[in-house]
Amino acid sequence: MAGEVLYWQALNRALDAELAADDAVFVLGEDVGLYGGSYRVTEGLYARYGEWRLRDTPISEGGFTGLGVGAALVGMRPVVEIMTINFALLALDAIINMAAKIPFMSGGQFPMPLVVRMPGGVAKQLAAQHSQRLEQTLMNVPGLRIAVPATPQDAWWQLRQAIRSDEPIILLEHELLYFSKGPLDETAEAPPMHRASCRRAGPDLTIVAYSRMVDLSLRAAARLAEQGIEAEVIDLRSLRPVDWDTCAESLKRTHRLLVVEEDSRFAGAGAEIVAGLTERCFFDLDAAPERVAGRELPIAFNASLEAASIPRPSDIVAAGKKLCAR
Amino acid sequence: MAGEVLYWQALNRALDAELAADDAVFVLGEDVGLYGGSYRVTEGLYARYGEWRLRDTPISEGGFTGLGVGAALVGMRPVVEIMTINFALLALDAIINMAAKIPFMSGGQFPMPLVVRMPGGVAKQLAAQHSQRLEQTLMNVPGLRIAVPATPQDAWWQLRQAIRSDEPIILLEHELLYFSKGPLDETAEAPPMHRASCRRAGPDLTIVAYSRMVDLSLRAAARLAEQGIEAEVIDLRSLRPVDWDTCAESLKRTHRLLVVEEDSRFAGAGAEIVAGLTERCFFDLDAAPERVAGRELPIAFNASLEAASIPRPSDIVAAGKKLCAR
Amino acid sequence: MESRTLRALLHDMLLARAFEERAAEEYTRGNIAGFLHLYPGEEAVAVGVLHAAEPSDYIVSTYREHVHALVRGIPPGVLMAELFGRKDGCSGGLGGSMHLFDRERRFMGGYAIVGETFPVAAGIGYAVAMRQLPEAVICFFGDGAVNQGTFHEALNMTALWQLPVLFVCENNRYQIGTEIHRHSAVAEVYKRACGYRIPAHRVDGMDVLAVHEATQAALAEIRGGNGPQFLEFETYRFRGHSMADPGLYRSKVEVQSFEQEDPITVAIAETVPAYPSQEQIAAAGPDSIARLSEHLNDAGHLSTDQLEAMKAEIGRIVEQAVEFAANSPEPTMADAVAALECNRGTEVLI
Amino acid sequence: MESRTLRALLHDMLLARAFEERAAEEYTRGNIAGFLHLYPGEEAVAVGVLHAAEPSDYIVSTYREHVHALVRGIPPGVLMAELFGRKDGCSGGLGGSMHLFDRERRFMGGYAIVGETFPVAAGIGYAVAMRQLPEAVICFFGDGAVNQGTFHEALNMTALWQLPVLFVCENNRYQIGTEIHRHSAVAEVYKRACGYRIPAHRVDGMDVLAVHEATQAALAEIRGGNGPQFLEFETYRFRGHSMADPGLYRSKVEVQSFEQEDPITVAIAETVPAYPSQEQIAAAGPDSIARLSEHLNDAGHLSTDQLEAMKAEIGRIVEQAVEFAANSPEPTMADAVAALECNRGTEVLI
Ligand SMILES: Cc1ncc(C[n+]2csc(CCOP(=O)(O)OP(=O)(O)O)c2C)c(N)n1
Ligand SMILES: Cc1ncc(C[n+]2csc(CCOP(=O)(O)OP(=O)(O)O)c2C)c(N)n1
Ligand SMILES: [Mg+2]
Ligand SMILES: [Mg+2]
Repeated sequence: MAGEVLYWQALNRALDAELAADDAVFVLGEDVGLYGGSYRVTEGLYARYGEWRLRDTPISEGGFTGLGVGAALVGMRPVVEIMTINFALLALDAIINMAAKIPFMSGGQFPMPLVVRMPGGVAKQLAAQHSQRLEQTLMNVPGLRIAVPATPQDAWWQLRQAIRSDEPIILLEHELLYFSKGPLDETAEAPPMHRASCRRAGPDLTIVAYSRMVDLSLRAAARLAEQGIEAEVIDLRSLRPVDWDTCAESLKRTHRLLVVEEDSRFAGAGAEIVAGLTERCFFDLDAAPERVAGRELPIAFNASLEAASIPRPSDIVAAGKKLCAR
Repeated sequence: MAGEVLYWQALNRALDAELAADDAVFVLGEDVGLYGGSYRVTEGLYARYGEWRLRDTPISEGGFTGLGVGAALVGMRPVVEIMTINFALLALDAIINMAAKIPFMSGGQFPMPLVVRMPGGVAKQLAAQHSQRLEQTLMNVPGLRIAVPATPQDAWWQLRQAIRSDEPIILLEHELLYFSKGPLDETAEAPPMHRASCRRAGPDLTIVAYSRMVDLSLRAAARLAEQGIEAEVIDLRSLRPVDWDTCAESLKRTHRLLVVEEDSRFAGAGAEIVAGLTERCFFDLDAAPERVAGRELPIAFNASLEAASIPRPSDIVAAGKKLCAR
Repeated sequence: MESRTLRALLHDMLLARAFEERAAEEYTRGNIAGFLHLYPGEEAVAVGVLHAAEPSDYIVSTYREHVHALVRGIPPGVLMAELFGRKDGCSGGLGGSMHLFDRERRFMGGYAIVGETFPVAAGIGYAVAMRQLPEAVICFFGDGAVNQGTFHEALNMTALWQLPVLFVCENNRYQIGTEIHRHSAVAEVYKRACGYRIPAHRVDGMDVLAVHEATQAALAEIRGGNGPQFLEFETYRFRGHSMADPGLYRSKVEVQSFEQEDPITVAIAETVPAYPSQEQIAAAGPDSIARLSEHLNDAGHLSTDQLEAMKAEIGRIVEQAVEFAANSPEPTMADAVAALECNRGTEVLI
Repeated sequence: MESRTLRALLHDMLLARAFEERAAEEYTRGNIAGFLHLYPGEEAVAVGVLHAAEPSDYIVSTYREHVHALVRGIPPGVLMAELFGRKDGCSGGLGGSMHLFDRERRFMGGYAIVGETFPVAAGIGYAVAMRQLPEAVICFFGDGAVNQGTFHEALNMTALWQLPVLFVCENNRYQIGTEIHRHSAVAEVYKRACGYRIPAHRVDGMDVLAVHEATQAALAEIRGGNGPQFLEFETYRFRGHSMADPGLYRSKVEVQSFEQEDPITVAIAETVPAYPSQEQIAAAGPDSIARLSEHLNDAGHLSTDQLEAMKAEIGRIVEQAVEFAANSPEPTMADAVAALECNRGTEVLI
């Protein structure tokens, strides 16, 4: 039943399934149609569904994201692709001031079945303006949901859940995950969208991560294990809401918290994870929580500096050891 | 020497002083000229300095903030007024992807003497789209500085420091503070821009706040004192960088941390304050840190709901008591 | 034009004026707070445009939208309740004056961030075009809004994809305190549409009949499948930008000269042939009053008595609206949470 | 036009082509990574425009800006070092291919978010206008960029305040894979400027002399204090959008037909009268070679030998550039921090 697919293929199949299931679904964004998407996510769909369902847009991020909001108001289920999250700064008014607020400020008259997908994160030498991470900006917005699939299976599940939901949902994909492979079982039942997943069990330390940092954390955990430290690795899967229970339950056992995020540390997503868990689990903790995070720098073009600006498995290993030494 | 002035007047005098001192300084924004600014901050300056120095702009937030960036590249010292922070969502690309990154990505060739002033926060029934708070979005941007003056004196100091600095600096003003009064000594020497200020001393509890929440915290502290709890109140004054030392030093004495912010709690500015201080002061803390923050809701138009959506002094008192009871 | 239609236009303009003036009073009394942007002077636009629309059309508006909502048929009491922030308001008291919504009447919201109306209208238009329905989207905005990037982006997309959107510029010549020549390189707003090949016309926005006619023609084009249309209506607001604005940036002469073109005076002249102003009556003296009343008798449409009756009835409507608002309860925090979660379905999300 | 000028134009076009083709090779070798947007096919625009500019003018460009930087005078080695991410690059290896900066040459940056160039150029223009200097700002952008809101906002402001900005649209008819008729309601880009009363012209961007002439005329207007100007150059890129793009969305016929208009071939024909192509020489056979060489002898400007010498010299320049880049050290983390803090003065901030 479960074959191996690439992450982008899982997204592609999810779109295909939903486009086929409901003709209120349409996809819009730059080069999502004829070109098939800059990361191939919409490959083949233009031919199958035509230009009204796979709409190539001009370079007008604010405009076409707002267009998605308008279409959602009348019952369409738009899936907006912002080519990369770097351009989402131009669309934040549509996302924050419109999509997230209309259901509320209309007194509950207008649901908002809008999905905004965007790849982000630090990829390979894309330089300062193309290595953006905005999770903390979006996390602070009541009315939004944020999913951060780290595997093809989650990409498939969460994109389909997002399209079927009447809430405005942001899907943060990672540019370096598109060509990663993993099993996909299309018939398996999806867990709740916001449910965190324990990717590795261990009694000594809880590592909380999301998106691409999950894989790095697992690699670090394997190395820590060689040194006698068994870390639990939790993949958050959702950044709003956060599944506090799964994390807290783990901390009850490990007493040590390490949060790993690619975002720069100060006021990044990890700040809320640390604060929220400290508030909840203060007396379970045997040591101060730690964050391994990006540096307080824009991302340099130079490859070595780029690599040194975001967490590497060795950084996670070092932090884990330090934390367990306390 | 020190007279009492309104907060907007302090800003007005600061602008006047800097416009007079350096003809590279100019102010731009909607209705900053002829109209004198929607909160009177630029009153009288148009007549004094003319239209090139006080530039009324079209409604083009992205465009005119970017124009400020361009002017700063060639040595001007633009002071952009975004009429309210709610419209800053349209200007974030200019602030985050341009102003904050150009000094870095030009390899240090171009300083960025840009100031962006904006009033924000929850005022009086301005409803969901006009009650925005974006501090956490801006806090996560390496290369920016954020000042949050809570008094006329700080408004005067920090705006002048911002204009004289070659770094891109955001001044977050609060709509409800414009008509608050306080002493202003124009000749007093300014403390470092990022230095936090202890507004009230007390051994039992450290309350960390900023902007309008400082005043609420002081009111709460007075009520707590009646109940035998002496709280220390720290006004952060700067959100990037945060003056950790002043806060940590206080926690060493009080062992209890309460963070008060108007922003909605989840991933708000307070998350970093809690996380950063927990990491630094874990073993000084006798209880889990607490946040008193805005609710996870857009701001309702209805006055009672609006008031109940953000911290009130009574909420701070309750949290302080709970925290000290542990 | 039929008598009935003419009377309906006049009625709605008078109601609009009375509603807004009463809202101003209620603001002064403290029953309404926040930003309050009023419409007096511009009534001919909302009334002329919306009387040309079908119930199946969609309306998208700004923060200066009470009258659009009123003319679209939201009951005055429900509207006033929203301005009061009460539960029976059209947005449950959560949206307020700047965020009026009514799903049933396809009133798709008042938006308070200048420029948001454009992409919202384009999106609704996209849905209509995709489903090939005979509906149109009417998008209201001011002269100041046309300098926002979203204006440009939405005009391009609607023209490119031939979406059924009618762009309605209420050009009152001011962006708060900034006069149009100080905010736009081209003060003839309709000329902006040429860069997108969207048919555009400039029309006297103080003349309700001209507004109505131009709108009918534009909507007919749209329903014919010819893509977007653009209308610029030249109008004027008699009051400040909002209740907080003393309007010091406009000369008295300017304001007065526009007041002489008050669309309601103009509409009354149209509807009540030879209806004399109080000044005319006074100036003419008793003899000519007799003469003038003859004109009223040949009238076509409405006698002075009927007009007075209409005004009286409107007075009652507005009074009742205020009463309804004042008696409506406040929304609770549970209402607020329910509104936010209105879209939380049964899907496996949480 | 003078021989010397003609030769200089040809030289820079050939250098540009050689530099970019070499960059492509170095990318394939792994010496350059990230997005790499190349310019072949469009050389006539950068060369024609920038040869008309003064050193005191400012240049603002996009991510497809290597050739703008090169023609502006950034040494090829320094440029190549930036593409390699090295310390001696014009942005210290921190900016990369899409973010070239050179304060001394008033090269005000390559911007990678489409639409950023417009307000940056407007801001520099504002400073120039305020100081009443005889300088101009040249703002490059593509056909796809004109649908971004900032385009509209900046055009309005520059026209409103009469700022000295020359808008240069490199219309290569594609926004990555989306052809202009599928992204713009009006495919004649220069017509967009009419909505702001900005003088605008469309020019053959494959003809370096036409580009040069149009630019001179536009800059003269700007220096005359007449506000912004707009030029649309019709051009074509021979390669994919970036090195990652196979360009499957364009037909072979289309690409070939544009290759026949290669601005470099065209420029060579102009500079070296009757200079035969290799095919012509082959086709003509030995006899006609003799005949053709007569043409070369009457030449005006450049003999075939001289052309070959020029090409050889360019080959050496590019070779040296690569060598310089390869030998340049990597920037350190301390360099990165210093760059970020370049603006940390002595003020009392921290
Ligand atoms: C993006 C944005 N910028 C600024 C404002 C503040 N503002 C509210 S109304 C207004 C003027 C709008 O003028 P116009 O579009 O002509 O409409 P009018 O008020 O004249 O009806 C401004 C600047 C806003 N609401 N949104
Ligand atoms: C705001 C934004 N949206 C999307 C992109 C991705 N992108 C990079 S180049 C490009 C096409 C630009 O086309 P055009 O302006 O015609 O310039 P050309 O590449 O043809 O020179 C796109 C969509 C971007 N960099 N910035
Ligand atoms: Mg107006
Ligand atoms: Mg192009």
